[in-house]
Amino acid sequence: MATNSYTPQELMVAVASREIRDGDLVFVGMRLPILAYAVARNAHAPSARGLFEVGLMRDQPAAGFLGTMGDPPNVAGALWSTRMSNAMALMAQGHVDLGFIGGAEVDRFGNLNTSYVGDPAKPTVKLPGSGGGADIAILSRRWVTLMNHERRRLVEKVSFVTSPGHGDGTPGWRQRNGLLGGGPAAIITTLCVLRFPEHGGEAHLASVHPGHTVDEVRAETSWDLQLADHVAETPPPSDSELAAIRRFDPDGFWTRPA
Amino acid sequence: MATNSYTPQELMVAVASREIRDGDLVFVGMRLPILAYAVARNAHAPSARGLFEVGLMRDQPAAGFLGTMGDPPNVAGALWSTRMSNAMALMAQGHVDLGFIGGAEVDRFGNLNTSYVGDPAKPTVKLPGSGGGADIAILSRRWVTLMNHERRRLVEKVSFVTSPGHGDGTPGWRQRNGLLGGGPAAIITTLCVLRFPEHGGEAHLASVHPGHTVDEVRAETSWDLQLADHVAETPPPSDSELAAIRRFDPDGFWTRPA
Amino acid sequence: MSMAEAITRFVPDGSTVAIGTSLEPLIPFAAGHEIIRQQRRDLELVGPISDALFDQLIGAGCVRRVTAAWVGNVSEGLGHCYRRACEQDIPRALEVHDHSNFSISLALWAAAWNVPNLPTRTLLGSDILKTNPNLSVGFGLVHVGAVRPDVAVIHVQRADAMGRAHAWGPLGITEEAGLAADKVILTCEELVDVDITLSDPNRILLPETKVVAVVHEPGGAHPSPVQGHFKRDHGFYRDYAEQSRTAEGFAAWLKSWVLDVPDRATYLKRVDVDSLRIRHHEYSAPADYGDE
Amino acid sequence: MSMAEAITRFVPDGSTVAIGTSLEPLIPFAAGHEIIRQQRRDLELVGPISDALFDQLIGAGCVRRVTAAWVGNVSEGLGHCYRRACEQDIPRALEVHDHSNFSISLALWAAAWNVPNLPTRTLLGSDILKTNPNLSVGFGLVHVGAVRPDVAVIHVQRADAMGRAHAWGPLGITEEAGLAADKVILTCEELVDVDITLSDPNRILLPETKVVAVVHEPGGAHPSPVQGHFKRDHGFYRDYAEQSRTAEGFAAWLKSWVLDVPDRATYLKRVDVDSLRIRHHEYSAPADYGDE
Repeated sequence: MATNSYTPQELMVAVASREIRDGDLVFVGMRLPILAYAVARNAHAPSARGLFEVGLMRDQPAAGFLGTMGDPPNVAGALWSTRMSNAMALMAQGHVDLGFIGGAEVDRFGNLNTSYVGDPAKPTVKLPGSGGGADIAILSRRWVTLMNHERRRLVEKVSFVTSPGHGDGTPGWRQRNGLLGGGPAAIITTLCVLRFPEHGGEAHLASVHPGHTVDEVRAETSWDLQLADHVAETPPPSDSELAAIRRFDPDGFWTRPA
Repeated sequence: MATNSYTPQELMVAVASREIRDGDLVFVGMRLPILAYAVARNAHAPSARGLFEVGLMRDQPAAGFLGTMGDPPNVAGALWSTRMSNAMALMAQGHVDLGFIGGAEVDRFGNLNTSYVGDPAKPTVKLPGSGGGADIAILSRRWVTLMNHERRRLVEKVSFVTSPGHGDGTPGWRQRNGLLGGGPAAIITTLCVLRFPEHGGEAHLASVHPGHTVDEVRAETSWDLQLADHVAETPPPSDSELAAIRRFDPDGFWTRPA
Repeated sequence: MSMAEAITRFVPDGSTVAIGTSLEPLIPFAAGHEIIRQQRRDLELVGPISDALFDQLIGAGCVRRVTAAWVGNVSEGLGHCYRRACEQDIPRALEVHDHSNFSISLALWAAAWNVPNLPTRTLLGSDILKTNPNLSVGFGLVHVGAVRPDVAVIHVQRADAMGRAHAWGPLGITEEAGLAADKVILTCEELVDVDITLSDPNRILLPETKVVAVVHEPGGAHPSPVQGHFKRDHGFYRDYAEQSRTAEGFAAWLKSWVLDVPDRATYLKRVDVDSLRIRHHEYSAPADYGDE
Repeated sequence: MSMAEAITRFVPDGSTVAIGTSLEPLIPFAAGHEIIRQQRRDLELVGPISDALFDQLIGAGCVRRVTAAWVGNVSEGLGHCYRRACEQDIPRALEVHDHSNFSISLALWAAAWNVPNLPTRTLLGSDILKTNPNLSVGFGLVHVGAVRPDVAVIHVQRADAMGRAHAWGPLGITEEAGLAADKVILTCEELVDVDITLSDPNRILLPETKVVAVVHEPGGAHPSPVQGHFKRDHGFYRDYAEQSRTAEGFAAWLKSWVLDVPDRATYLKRVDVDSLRIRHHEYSAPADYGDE
């Protein structure tokens, strides 16, 4: 399989999977993160475990395709099928090493909006809301966002902070405001990977995906994007990563263009 | 079976069982109340249900002898086997019609002590503590105490209020202090039945058990006991009540003198 | 009890209704459709995330307020009826009490334990605190106000006629919703004998004293999955998302799948049930409740 | 892992230990006796009611503080060692943090959810508020301070070697104790294959990520009952109550039943296990976890 034959979503899944460290307890969100967990578990993180807010813990990825985290293959063979509040208890205790959150809008400090575009009292777009996003953002040790890279999504100021990132970007903002976890570590987009300094602050461009350029990324970002000292090219999905992605999403439900 | 051939404990169980109304959800305590529930369920309260703080709900009394509410016969055929906090949730919502609490010391307002005789910092007697007693006293709609009638138990002032009754006896004491349920309705002793006015206050002697006298009751009570307008004789256990008691306590574990 | 009777008797106009409390599985769609057919109005819907059912009830004009963490279509994205209601007051204005998944669970636990609120650290720093009047901040914690449903509608794998339900798979916020609610309506795949339910009291979901109706409604959760019975009908969710993009499209969908459908049995005749049915059985190891 | 190793590694001096969390059933007596044999000191014991086990640990001098709702002997009454410790500082002074059953549950839920306290209406009007410094009153509610055990010791019917436990019968405060604790030691009647535990993930008691040791210890709960395995040994509780009335009597009991007993297998040889064993099996109806 040639390495150039992958979709942007397949690349995002591969990049997201590399954020999972062996032994991590991962709070797995819907869509691409489910695949990222499966890929990591089959590669470099064989002792990772996944925690799903619906009320599940797993080691092995589900054998069958998942349209949602509550689909029957995700339950069969689970290590724990329980109440949501029990999964949240583990996260509130700091036991979740990594969470994934999808976002509609994000700002330079990683604050995410999945609730309202415009005035919440009369929004121009009503988005679905937090789900577990705010919980992951506030309680997990570190988290990563996946989103399409568009100017209207990477914005100077989000209309509504559903899931707080590094707040106003000042040092210690999260601790001062009582947020428990370390906040966003990276934003994985269709064009690039943005990373945050370890103790919070502003995102910087860490790597650009193959076939894209720094200028293109900046053009599609509403704020004046900071660059890392050395902006790398994002390593493309390996053959084994692609094979795993296609095993868990055989029809390309999540990873092929509509 | 002759009506005079019963023990004081058998009489107390029979009297306690009559406090259970048909359809009641009863928070069943240990010892005699377990038998009282079984007797009532087999007689005048066929649709009562029992809730046990260990985490059980039942309709039928357990088929086998119970040394504790957690014994296997109480689990087999239960309507719900769950966590204690779920049973407490029902009581906190006002769904428990009647609770039973055993006491070591009680005062004229029904305040119960099961914690310390003397100074709690250096008690002369350390009693086992509340268990669910304080919860029943504060949260159930009405409750009843069973105890041996001795001067050292029916006291002018309890050393420690484990399970609050009608407090200082002033009208509205419970409501003013945020207690949810209606408080103690009766004290069933080895000699008599004391009852409280419907909206709280001081206990009065409602009936004296067969073979005992008002004077004897007063002599064994530390405070100046109020009498009902008409002090009745406590109806003895009926033959069917006795048969039920002996069916559920075949060896007299709870109801025969040691 | 029939679904029609259960909704008629126990879900009056203005009710606060918890429904779809296990997140993606076990969503009581049949009950929701009956609520729509009976033209209930001014409901407050309570749930964690809602996978299309809230969207349908909103589009049908039944809903005054949503108290939830997420409303949309889990595999497809946005809820178009939810958007139209919030953005354009179509078919009517909608009040939204935003939550996160954790905070809606705590709101129900507060009601279950009968306290005015429960504290948490989640939502600190989130604008959700600004839009939901039942959330407040004090002493460095968020205080989540109790949410007490008038009724919780819960779909389960099996129940007996006395109201003892067995459900398995992830349970989301079902237990706290049932305990917090004044009344519970159970809808079930299988109506079973008491011997089955009482053989495993630890699997009994809720106290029967909360249950006011048991409705035998096989397939009542379609298109959501039911462990051991049905897979999720992803295509149905996709079609719904496409057709509900416009108000006219939604109206046509609603007429076709709800208003012109007298009951669930008729509805299921139009679904490819065979392709969704789970045929490979995997039974749990028994627990021994022996007592003597 | 052997019981001796589990206690050596995970219950150091000074630990806060939740044990006996299902009230009367499933009390980990074997673990408690090993704690005594290893002469642990300065423990804080956490539980709802304790049916004789706390009394034994207190009498053996292991305990600095008790955080519980009730300490005694459920069928016999008072705990004589508990009395001697509180009344006469024998064998040492004991600190008591009084609770009710509901409030100790809430204290553990507070720790499980990582909040400083949870509110409740129970204990209003009770002098328990005066003796326990972790309880406070404000805004008309009692605020129950979090209690976080270092370790919870939990006896179950079966577990696999990876730490997935199945327990049934009433569970008291076991779930919140396990979730609140930093570490969980499981002791089990049966050590089973992973296929058994994973066949029923809803019956898995706790996340394996909390479990640090699984000890196969059949009969490890004697004299307390274990649904499907053992009846309660009422006579053993009676004998213990009688013999522990005096400090000398307790010392003799302890020597005979704990200190001179190397392990549980030896202990059980002295018990009439046959008369206690449950022989009439009643199996739960299976749940179908099929997914395709």
